[in-house]
Amino acid sequence: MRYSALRILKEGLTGNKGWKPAWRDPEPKREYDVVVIGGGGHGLATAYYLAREYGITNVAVLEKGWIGSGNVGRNTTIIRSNYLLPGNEPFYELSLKLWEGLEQDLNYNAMISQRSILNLVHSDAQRDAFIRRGNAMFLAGADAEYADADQLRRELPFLDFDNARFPIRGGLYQRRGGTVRHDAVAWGYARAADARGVDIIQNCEVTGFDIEDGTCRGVETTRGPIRARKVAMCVAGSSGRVAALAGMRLPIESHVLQAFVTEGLKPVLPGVITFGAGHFYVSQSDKGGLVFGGDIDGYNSYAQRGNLPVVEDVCEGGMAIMPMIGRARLLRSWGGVMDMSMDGSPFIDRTHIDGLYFNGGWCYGGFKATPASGWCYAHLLARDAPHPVAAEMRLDRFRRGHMIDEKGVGAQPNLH
Amino acid sequence: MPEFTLTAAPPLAGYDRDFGAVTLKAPEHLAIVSIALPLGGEDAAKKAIKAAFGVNLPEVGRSDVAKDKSAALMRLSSDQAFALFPCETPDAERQIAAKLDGAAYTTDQSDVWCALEISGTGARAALERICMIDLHPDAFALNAIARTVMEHLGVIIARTGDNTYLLLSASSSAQSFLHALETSIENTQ
Amino acid sequence: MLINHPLLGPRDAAEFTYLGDACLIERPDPDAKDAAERFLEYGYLRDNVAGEMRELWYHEQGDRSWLVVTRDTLTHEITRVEIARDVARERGRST
Amino acid sequence: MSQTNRIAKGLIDTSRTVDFTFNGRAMQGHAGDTLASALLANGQLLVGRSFKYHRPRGIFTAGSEEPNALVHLRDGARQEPNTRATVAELYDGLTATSQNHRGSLEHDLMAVTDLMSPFLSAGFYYKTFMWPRAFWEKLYEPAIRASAGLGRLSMEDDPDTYDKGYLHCDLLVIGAGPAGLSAALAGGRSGARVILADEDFRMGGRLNAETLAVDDMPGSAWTEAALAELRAMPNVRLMTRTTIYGAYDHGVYGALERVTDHLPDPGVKPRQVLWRIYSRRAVLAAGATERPIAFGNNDRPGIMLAGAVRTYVNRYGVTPGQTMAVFTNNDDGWRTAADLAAKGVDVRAIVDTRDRAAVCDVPGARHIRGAAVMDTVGRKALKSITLTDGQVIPCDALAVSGGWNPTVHLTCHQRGKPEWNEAIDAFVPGAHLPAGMVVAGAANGQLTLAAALDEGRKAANAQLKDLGFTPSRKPGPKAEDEPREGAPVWYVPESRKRAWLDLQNDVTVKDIKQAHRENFRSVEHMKRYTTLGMATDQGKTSNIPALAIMAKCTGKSIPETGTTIFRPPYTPVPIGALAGRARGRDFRPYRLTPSHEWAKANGATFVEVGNWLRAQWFVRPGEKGWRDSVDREALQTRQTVGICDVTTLGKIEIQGRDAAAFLNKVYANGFAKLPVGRIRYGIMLREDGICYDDGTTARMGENHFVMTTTTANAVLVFRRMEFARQCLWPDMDVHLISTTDGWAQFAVAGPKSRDLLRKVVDKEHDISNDAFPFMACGEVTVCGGTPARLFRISFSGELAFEVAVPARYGNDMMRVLMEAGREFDAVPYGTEALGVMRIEKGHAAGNELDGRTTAHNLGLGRMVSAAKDCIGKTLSQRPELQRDDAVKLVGFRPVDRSRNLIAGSHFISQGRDAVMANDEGWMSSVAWSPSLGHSIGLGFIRSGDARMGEVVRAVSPVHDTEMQVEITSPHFIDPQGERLRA
Repeated sequence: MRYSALRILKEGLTGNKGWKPAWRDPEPKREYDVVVIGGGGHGLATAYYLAREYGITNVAVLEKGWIGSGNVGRNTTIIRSNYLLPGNEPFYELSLKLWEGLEQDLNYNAMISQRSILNLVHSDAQRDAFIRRGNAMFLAGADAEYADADQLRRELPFLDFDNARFPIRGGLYQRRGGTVRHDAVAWGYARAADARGVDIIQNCEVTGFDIEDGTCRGVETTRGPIRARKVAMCVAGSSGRVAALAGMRLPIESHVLQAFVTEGLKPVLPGVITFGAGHFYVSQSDKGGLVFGGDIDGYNSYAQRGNLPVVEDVCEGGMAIMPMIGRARLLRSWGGVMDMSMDGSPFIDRTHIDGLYFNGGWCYGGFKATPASGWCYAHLLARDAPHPVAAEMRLDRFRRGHMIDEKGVGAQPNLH
Repeated sequence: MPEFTLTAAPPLAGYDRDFGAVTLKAPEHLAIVSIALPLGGEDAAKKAIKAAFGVNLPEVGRSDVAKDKSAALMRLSSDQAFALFPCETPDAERQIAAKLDGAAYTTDQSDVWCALEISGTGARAALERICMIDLHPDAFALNAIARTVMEHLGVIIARTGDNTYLLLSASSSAQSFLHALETSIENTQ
Repeated sequence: MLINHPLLGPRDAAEFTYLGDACLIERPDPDAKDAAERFLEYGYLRDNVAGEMRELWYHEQGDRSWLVVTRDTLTHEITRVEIARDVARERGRST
Repeated sequence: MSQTNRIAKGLIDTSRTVDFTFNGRAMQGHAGDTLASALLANGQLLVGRSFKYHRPRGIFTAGSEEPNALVHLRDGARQEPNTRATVAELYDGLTATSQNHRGSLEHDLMAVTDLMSPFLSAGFYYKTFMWPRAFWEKLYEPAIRASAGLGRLSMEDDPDTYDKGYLHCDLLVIGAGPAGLSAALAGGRSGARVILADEDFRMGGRLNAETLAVDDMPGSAWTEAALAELRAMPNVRLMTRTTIYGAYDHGVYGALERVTDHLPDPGVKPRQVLWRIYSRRAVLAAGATERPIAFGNNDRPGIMLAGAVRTYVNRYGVTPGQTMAVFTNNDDGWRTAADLAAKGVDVRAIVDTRDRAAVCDVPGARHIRGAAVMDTVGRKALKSITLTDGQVIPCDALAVSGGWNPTVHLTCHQRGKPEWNEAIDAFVPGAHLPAGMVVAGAANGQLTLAAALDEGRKAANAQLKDLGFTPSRKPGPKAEDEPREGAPVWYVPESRKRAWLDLQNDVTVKDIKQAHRENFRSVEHMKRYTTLGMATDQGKTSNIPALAIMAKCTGKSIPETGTTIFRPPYTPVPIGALAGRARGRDFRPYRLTPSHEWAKANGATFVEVGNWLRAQWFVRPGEKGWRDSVDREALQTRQTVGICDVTTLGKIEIQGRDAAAFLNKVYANGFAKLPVGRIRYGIMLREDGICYDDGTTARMGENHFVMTTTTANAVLVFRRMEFARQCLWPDMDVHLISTTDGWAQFAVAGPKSRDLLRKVVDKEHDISNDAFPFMACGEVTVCGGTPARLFRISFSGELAFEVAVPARYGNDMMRVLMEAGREFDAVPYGTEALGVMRIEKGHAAGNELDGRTTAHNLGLGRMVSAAKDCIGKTLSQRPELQRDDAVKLVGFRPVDRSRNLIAGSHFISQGRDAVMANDEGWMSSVAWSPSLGHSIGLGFIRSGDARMGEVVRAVSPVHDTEMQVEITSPHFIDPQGERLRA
């Protein structure tokens, strides 16, 4: 069923009774060409691009709960490609380009809104670092713009320019950055993949791998064994647990990241704003809530909830840069489990087990990566060779000493 | 005569303010010397401390007063303690080192810290705003000490009387800590 | 979160800094033949346990001790707190 | 307007009249009213507009679960959006305005959306607005944003202050209704430290809203007696207006106390206090929330939950209407009718979905059995209801009772799942409660008064026994059990009109059915697709009915269909309160250098460096811009002598028999053989082999070293060294203590530095080049006996010293140094000149030590000792970190000397395109060198050390510019280091 204004009109006039399921609920088949473990944004995007780009449609996406129940269902919805390092920047720029055409491609409005993202700068050293980053973005074909404090004062008069502990000296804009209605990404990919024949199987938990002689031949699930020529893990947040079923140890720790939303408000924020001297970033959703977040809680956790010190730390950052939000009320907070990798960057790679592939380690940056992650993972699965923009996102990079460490804090996941 | 002389000006020198139910003041000439117990030499160090101060090294989280009341000892961790005593000259470390005669490692901490004493019936209510340690007398009795964090600043808090607490915070941020305390007192008056 | 410090009693985790898996105590022998391989594992690979985990916390705003805390990463329940120096000695790190 | 609906005294103080305005209209209420009860008293039933369809809405509840009655409270900078009128305490001069309408509340132009509703069903926006692409951001989205949202922020800085605090208790009792009061009494009597917190400004919960008796007293009177007893106990803290909003790990609860929100003039004291309550145990006695029944047009002003009607009647002496009807599926609804009738309100009908006899006698009311309301009439105020049998009953208010849901929210904050209880057809707390919590009373499914009182006491006593307290033998309060039977009805299927579930987000039964049709069947899909339960009330009245309807669609039971997870906060918490004092300049503490006062008095401009404030430069009269000052400071230092406060560098005293061996472990280069009285520069690696800090360490004695770290890494280095000493080498005798704040340290740099210091350092100390050469250190005295430390080190490349005195003398020491230097034209210099000189000298700093660079990159590869192990050594040997063509730190100068280099430029070889594949490195630091008369830079470029003299492109597309730069040695000044050894 194609969505359009006309269809809405027609259905509206007939009591909205003609709408069809956005995706089917098929019984799992006994065998697939590719089984993708994880019905999150990345898994669904992978299945979609396998079908669309490579014509591989005998694909199942296995989801333990309901699709989109992982981090695509709880994040702060930001898209951007403002990275520094060559191992990252071209990948995220591909992702941003894919976002830009996604809705027409999927026939699903994910409310992609390129409202801009601004990283505030509070010191000369920070300015130098952001100029370096902005230039790196340009070299990779992305956009960047450095704004001085005067320009920001004109554009964002509600920021605290005159009484700040860490005065605002400027900021790096990426005007093409912005926000997306996050759930719609999962649903849009699911619907489009389903339309191309992919089986989306909810309430199907993988409980083991069928590995013979170093080759993965399928998975055990709560709904029975499923054989596959290729098995693709795509379970960021649970990577440690799932990989352990295949006997793998990973350069990843699971950490909890909290995020927050306020009650609905009439429009106050034009785009995404991040504070450079504390842990706070914020945007406003189409419904009017201020969506914001900050640092991870800092300890290993699979608990999908956090603690108060980080809530306070984030709100302190918010009041430090925009004291007009004092009377806006925090409505809801939630915690997501992040695959925090050892250098803060992800992996899209084969494993040492033939037929078993790994996608994970997205830290708290997985949402914006969704299209490119699916795109590159599908490429890897179809061609058995890494996509050029994901060529450095390999599991063996630590052995080689080729870390992709955007923050420069080393092998301590909670600092990334 | 030297061509130049130096005048001491510790932060908050002379600060003394009465808020009603709370008094806040900066004690003057409080010297602080750290005493570290050598690994393997703990017993000898404890003996030397006993000899020097007339009391045993207190347990971690406790303080005690020297037998002749000349100094107080605060045990901050298993291998570290502070000796606090009045001393105007900048040679506090030498005085303690001499007393301990090489049985422990010492450093002068007098200028590292800035002391404030908060007292009065409203002291606990004021501290409740910034101190996460339970200061109820059952939980934080006389002579209890704790090293903790208040308003992002490392603080050593000691209960020195029924309604009196000694607070040590870093001297470079003394003004900010004073501001935090004053705000707490004003908010609870 | 509260961490029941063996010497100081329960203290808010906000006084502590977190490092990670207590396996970080077991720094490999730099002179071992396979030192490069072992340092790679030591530096980069983690069990990332979903359940009871032994981990290192530093009482930075307290007595400056490193602690080994046994905590369940699913429930955050803490069942044991030890002085890391003692654990290090038990693991044969005395020189 | 007069208080036409005020019918009785209730528990308010009718002797005190309170003036307020709503949408500019003057009204009156009484002390003890909420804004909602006062609005009702004034007959103001229409109070707001819904989110999506802009439907007229009235007051639906009497508590914090309110979905409809949201207003702007106060005006100007204090305007607070989305305030629930049902919990806003009335005060003299209160101003409130309604939200979310264009034009007046009565005539909202946006109400047209209601007519479009067939085309705006669940998820419609996912299916359109995609063409043409550019229209989304330019046209559709702005329109959606403007019509969405609810209240308005003032856009002004919040003028109020907030505070935080910490409380500790043995027993935290959450909720001061019957169960909570009973629990608190048990706790208080046992001698335990008890905190009793309630979100209301009047404790008592439903005891104030009902006419039930406790211990033969009216419930409200018993409450007063109980509170009097609790107030007299020193071990009990009563906290009204305090919401426990979150249950966190290990018995920590978040609480919000509203201190001045009910005051006409909030004054200067903190508006609200955010408490973190450390409890050993907690009793959750949060009560229950009434649920509605969905039927056609059930959203009209005048339709209200039945329990809320009782609250208004009994507590506030207000009736929502003059002619009432009651629609119920349970016994409880009957009490609303009885209470209304007892106060003389005309109750026309009691419509009971059950075919059974009257529960009680309600004078004048018709009892209509086995029927239901299926439609209503009255756009801005209810006029009549239509029953399933077709009869129309005129009335201006309708009380609806669909049964009660235990308020289990806090039990879910640690991922506990509620369980379905068949007996009461509701979710009750599940087995996995937050550690230390028990649940009592209605929150635990004990929906009668007697049971709640009893369970409150027993729950508390069980907890107290666990904690070692002896429970009091005093008997608990007694009450009679009231009738409580009911038969669940979620939705009246005969309804032909839209039946609302989520009143705020305008989600109807039809939307749920459509979600089911489109396969959004899991509860979370249903919520997210329809937006049910995502409004400011978080679905407190709508979640369960919606779940029941989805269950019916799927043919599953309610528990099979699932429940939703409640997350903190229980009710919304202002960001200002969560931030507390941390805003403006109080966001973080300041650290001031010892010479701060001197600098302030001598023209310093200050800059934030971490938490430190440092002098950036010192302006002299006539200087037009910062460059004038900085050039002068750097030049003068190189010509004669300059003085800079460098106290901010971390100082760590390292003592112990194994101190030297320990330093050998933590530094990449060797320290074991450093003689006493000498200093060495060292670099530190992380275990992954990357360089992370550098500095000098002086050996003051055989077993005593003084280490300096960079300002930024002082804490990190200390932490890592403690880790090394406790966890890696636990039997080394090493002791660390920071003395950063203890010593005021000054760099005295320049050819005249020794001459200057000779005037300050006491004569008995020989500081000649022979006695005190480059990299010497020692304890000296200055100014006639003041102990000091002297270090002969140089960051500027000049003959230089650093002298440290106890911090108390720091400010005066700066004065003394300047006076002693007057004959040499000594200058104070700030961080900017410091930076210029270090770049001229080619020293790496923070911009170069960015956590990704290795000793190899920095040109210091040979410092990583081959002779010993150190932290980071093994992993620093990995192939990518040792590449010959790795980037190397070198110097740069513009080919056109008149141009200024740009930090952050990237390097591209001649003739190549400026694309990432050709990116060879970056410029890390730049400065204008007054000594050389042109711009210079430090940067990293591939194989840089082998490319001296090569000209490359330095591109900065962010500035839309590029320039030709020449690769040079990073040592622009005195490359042989002759000056610093002079």
